[in-house]
Amino acid sequence: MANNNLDQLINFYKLMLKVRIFEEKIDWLFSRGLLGGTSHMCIGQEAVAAGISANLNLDDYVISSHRGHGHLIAKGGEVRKIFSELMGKVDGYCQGKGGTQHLCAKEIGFYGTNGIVGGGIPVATGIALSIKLRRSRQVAVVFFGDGATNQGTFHESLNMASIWGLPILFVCENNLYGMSAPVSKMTNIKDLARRADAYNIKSHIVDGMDVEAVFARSGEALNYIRDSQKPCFIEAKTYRHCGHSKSDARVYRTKEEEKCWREKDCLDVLKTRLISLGFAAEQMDKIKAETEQEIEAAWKLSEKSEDTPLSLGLKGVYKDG
Amino acid sequence: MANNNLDQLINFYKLMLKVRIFEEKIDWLFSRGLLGGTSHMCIGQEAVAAGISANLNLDDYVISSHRGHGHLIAKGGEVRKIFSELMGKVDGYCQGKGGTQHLCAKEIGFYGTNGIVGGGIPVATGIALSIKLRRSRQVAVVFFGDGATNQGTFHESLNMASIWGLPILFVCENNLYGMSAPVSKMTNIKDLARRADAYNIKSHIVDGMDVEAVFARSGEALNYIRDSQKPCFIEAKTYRHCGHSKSDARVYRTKEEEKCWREKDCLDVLKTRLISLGFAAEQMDKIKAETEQEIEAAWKLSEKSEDTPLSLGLKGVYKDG
Amino acid sequence: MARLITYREAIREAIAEEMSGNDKVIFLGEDIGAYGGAFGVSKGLLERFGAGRVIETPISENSIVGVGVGAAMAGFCPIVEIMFMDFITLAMDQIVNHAAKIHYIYSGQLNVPLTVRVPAGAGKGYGASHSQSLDCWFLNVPGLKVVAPSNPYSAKGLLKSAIKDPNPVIFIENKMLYDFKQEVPEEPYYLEIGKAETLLAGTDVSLISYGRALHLSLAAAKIAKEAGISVELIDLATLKPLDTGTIINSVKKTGKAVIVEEGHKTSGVGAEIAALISEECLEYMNGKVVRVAAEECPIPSAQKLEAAILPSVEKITAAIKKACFSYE
Amino acid sequence: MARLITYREAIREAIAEEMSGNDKVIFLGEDIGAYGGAFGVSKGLLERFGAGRVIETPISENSIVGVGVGAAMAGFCPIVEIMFMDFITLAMDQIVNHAAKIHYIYSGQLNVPLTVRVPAGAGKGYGASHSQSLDCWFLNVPGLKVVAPSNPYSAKGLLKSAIKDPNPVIFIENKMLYDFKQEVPEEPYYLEIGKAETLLAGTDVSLISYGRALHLSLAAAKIAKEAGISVELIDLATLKPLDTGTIINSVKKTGKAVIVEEGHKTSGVGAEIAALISEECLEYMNGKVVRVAAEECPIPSAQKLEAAILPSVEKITAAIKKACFSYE
Ligand SMILES: Cc1ncc(C[n+]2csc(CCOP(=O)(O)OP(=O)(O)O)c2C)c(N)n1
Ligand SMILES: Cc1ncc(C[n+]2csc(CCOP(=O)(O)OP(=O)(O)O)c2C)c(N)n1
Ligand SMILES: [Mg+2]
Ligand SMILES: [Mg+2]
Repeated sequence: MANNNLDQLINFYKLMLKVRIFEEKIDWLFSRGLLGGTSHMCIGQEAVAAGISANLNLDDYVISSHRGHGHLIAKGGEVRKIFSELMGKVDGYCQGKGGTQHLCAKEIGFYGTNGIVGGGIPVATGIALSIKLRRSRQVAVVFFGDGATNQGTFHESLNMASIWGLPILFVCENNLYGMSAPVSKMTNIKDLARRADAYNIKSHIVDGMDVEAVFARSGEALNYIRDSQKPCFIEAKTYRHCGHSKSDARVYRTKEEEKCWREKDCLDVLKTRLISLGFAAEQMDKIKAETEQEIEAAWKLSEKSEDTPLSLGLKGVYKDG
Repeated sequence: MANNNLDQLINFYKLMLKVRIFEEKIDWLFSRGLLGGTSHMCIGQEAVAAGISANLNLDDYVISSHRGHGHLIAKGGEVRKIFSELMGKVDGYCQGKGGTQHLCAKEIGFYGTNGIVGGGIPVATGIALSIKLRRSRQVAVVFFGDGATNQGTFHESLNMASIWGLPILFVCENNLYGMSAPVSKMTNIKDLARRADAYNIKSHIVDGMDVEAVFARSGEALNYIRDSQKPCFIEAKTYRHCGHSKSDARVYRTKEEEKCWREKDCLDVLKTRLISLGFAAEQMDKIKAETEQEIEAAWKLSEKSEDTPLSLGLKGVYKDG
Repeated sequence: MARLITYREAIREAIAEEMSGNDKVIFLGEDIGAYGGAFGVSKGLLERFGAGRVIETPISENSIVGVGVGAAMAGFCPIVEIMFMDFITLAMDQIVNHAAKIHYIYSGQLNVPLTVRVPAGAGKGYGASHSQSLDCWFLNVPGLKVVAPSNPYSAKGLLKSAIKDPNPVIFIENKMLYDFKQEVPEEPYYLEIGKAETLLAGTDVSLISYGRALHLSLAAAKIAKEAGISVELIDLATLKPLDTGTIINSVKKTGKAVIVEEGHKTSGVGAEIAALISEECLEYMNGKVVRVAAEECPIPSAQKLEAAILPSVEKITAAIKKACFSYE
Repeated sequence: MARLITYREAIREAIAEEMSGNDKVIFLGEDIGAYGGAFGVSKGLLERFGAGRVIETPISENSIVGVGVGAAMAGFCPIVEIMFMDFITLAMDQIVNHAAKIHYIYSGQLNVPLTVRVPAGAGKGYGASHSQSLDCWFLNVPGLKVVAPSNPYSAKGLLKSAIKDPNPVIFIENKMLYDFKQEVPEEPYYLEIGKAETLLAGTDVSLISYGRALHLSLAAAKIAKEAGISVELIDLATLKPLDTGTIINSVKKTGKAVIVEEGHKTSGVGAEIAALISEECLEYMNGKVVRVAAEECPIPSAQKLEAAILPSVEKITAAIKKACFSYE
């Protein structure tokens, strides 16, 4: 049991580190002008996706937001295919047609990142409806931000999920800001979890910087959903250390605040925990080095792979019937 | 004080009776094919508009829904102008351009009925924003149904009203149905007032069949709004005795339920109260007779007035700048 | 065996047949259960298919469509009813940014076999928020198909095809046509999306229309015939993809065109057809192209005003004459 | 005195001047404060006018516009920024059923002096949900005005007029133009909404465009000139009401037309212009009408794919040749 736990934590460490290093690479690529378009990194928030996805089966659905690389990797996504997608390569998840905000990996139940804030919430609700109609024991998990909770679709969807009894986990990653807008100015309540009460949906608040806590709480929530066929809501309190997207000077928050959250960084919390469990610091360094290599190798592969040819890239608007 | 109270109640009686008889006349006109289009009557719900509007000044704003004749009359609207509007006459409130769902009477602060369920809520919020910016002591009152509370605009607007501290009273007339949909099936909470909690908006639940209670509670709420410059929410529990609109067989509810609410009819409640205060039954009959005459006379006038000529009716798409 | 049924019944039959034939077909909308829908289209379907498949929704248009999109991505074939086309304004995000794009942006991994049924059109005095024909918007959205049948036969056959289509289809019904009757076969049939129908063959002028306006056009064609003008009347039936071949061939033959729609003229459906003609048929023209559509004004509630701004047999007749006789 | 400023600065100046001149002008939108808006347009406005007039909103597009409508009805002149035109899909109800109709349906009792600013267009690799040009929808909505300037001078003058206009105006900015510089007078000025500008006079073909596509058209016109084709280049600037006189007179003169827009072709803005030509200029045509627009495909994220589906100088040049030389 203790060993299992340690293994689990090491897996979390590997996964979160992979996401972190991947996102840092993306950031670096943008800063060097090596990537076009835009990208929303989840640096700081890795524990949320990691902790929740560890409770999911391959056939459970994840529906994500604009800040979705971590969600995809946690569900089993391959970094090379994300790199390639961002580079417009034919071996990208969507052949470059989608890009960072429209990533999809059907075979692992990842039903898409989404460029419309709040756009994925009703879609996920519909997917949950499909589960109910199929009477399977799957769940749908939808990730969105604090900002998205002010969108009409949030309200409409939670209501429907509640009245219909749908197997869906609503995960609000409250990272304190919607772009530049502080959640404290854009809502007038302390905990966004309270919003779930308006639909009689059970909710949990969890420290999103503590992957163990996220894992435990979401495990509980997911069991509740599978058993009761009712929706559940998790508010994960978290923080993105990086800017909103590639070019964000972060004028809307203070360096002190950032520092304070850096000190609670989810990877550091996990490291401390691992050390307390006797896991060697050198081991961690080794994992880090391996992960860096893995990401670099993936990047190299993507760089070398073929641009999506026009003949392919402009096809597929309609499915042939 | 007691006398004032009696006068007030007699005024309520007159007003509510006027709305009732007006709406019954509309119903009758439809059943005889004398009116085109459609119409949503508020028979049964008269006490809500009456009780609230008695606390309003002429320069306070009322924004209404599709079921708005009562709101308009309570704010001081003329029945003849409503008849005329429904008949497409040039002396209608909007020259027949608007019709029942797009009635407006700017001079008495009535900023429109609205054909889009939930559509008036953000509009009212914007009007409340204008009050705040002008720093006047006005308020905006917006009426909507239980069904409208599931619309995204409801959520978005309550949130904005709360974070900005706007002088607006949200009035949810919970008449148990949105068209044919029972509120108990379309939401999963007992009291819609609980939804206000999600925005940290103060709320009241009031018996919408009791005009005195509505008057007292909304008076309180309006004072709170004017003093604190914060929004407030009232859920008025009420019932429409009539169908949703002109042609509704009401298959979605039982005769027993209807009977039970008939027994709580707001006009009967008020009558009993007036009698207990020593007001003579004959006096009430006299008021009724007078009101019937008034409505009939208004109808006659409307019938005789001129159809809106095309030269006028198709103009005014743009305001000249 | 054919029998006389209404447009309303034809639509109901199409839904019922598809639901019977495929248990992945589900039906979502406001008041579609006991109430039978605002226009009585869905009467009896709840009783027949149960609340698990005839799903009554709260008043939440954008998310109703969104739920349909999600269910479609996960293997179902949802039919979503938006009570009045005017309310589709609330659902444009889910239709345009989600339903229409998912197959392409996710590179074919997922598709959205969703049908959105919308009663459109004016004529009942319902006023500006309950009378619009917003058809043209959807023509500009790659990834959507748009169907707008004018009669029970095409309504049934096209709706069945729409439900079976693996792509999102906006299915536009005209509320003035619900009581219109026609002979419709008892045996199930499908009609191909993307085909216009030439209702009257003619040589002088192509009269191109669809939906309710088609019926006005038919009446005008008869009047024109009496005046010695041979009208070729085309019912578009599908608006996207447009049957450009049928349109172009007809106009090349007649050299004149009148296009009639119920929506507003500026940038309407007729604009696309007139543009097509201007691109493809210029050298064949020996008369005018004339569009007939609703005047540039929100739909008034008063029925006399309403009638005045809508297309009419008179306006179409005048347009036919203009197309034929005003060319110098 | 004129100085070189960007399209971004021109828009900012227009907002600032109107806010200075009329304290009823307020500005609402997401991240328009300290952040300066997604495209930096509003930098400095919060500091200058305060949080009472530069009002940062939650992410609630439909209700943000609705709040703008309400404030406008009650005497203010709100400018609402929708961060990307793609998100206007969420606000169609408030724009179409409310803003556009209120003056008419309430028979002139109220009006809606609202300006909705929307950055539109592709070219930055943002993908399908952040790159659309949905301009044509709004042309079909009576009660709206639609403006889409191609340069700093017209952006400033037209935005000032839009803010002053007592009617709702959709003000379409192109995000690829924000850094485009031009000489703009220091003195305040207004430009009339509804006027196209003839940028190049010519005799062989009318090249009609607006927004970013105008710049591509200008480049194509220069290439055509070298090939001996005299192009008359028209910048529409306002899309609704269209300056039909300028279009018709030009096409009557040249007898050929190429219409270029960044949005999709089917039922796009170009369709209305081609339709207008087909109705008004048929007998003057001695060449083709050709539309150039985005291909029938959602905007791909990969920049090479994106570039391939958008209009380009090459495509426009080819269209000019087609219009001039393919007529038998
Ligand atoms: C409908 C819509 N409005 C606005 C945007 C622009 N935008 C992208 S992300 C974002 C902030 C979202 O905040 P939140 O939901 O808290 O997620 P976070 O970015 O913090 O992860 C905004 C405003 C958008 N993409 N979609
Ligand atoms: C956006 C929109 N959706 C649907 C409708 C059709 N409709 C009109 S009234 C109504 C029910 C509204 O219920 P509720 O808000 O409870 O008000 P009530 O009719 O009970 O007064 C519906 C569905 C509409 N007018 N607008
Ligand atoms: Mg956030
Ligand atoms: Mg109700």
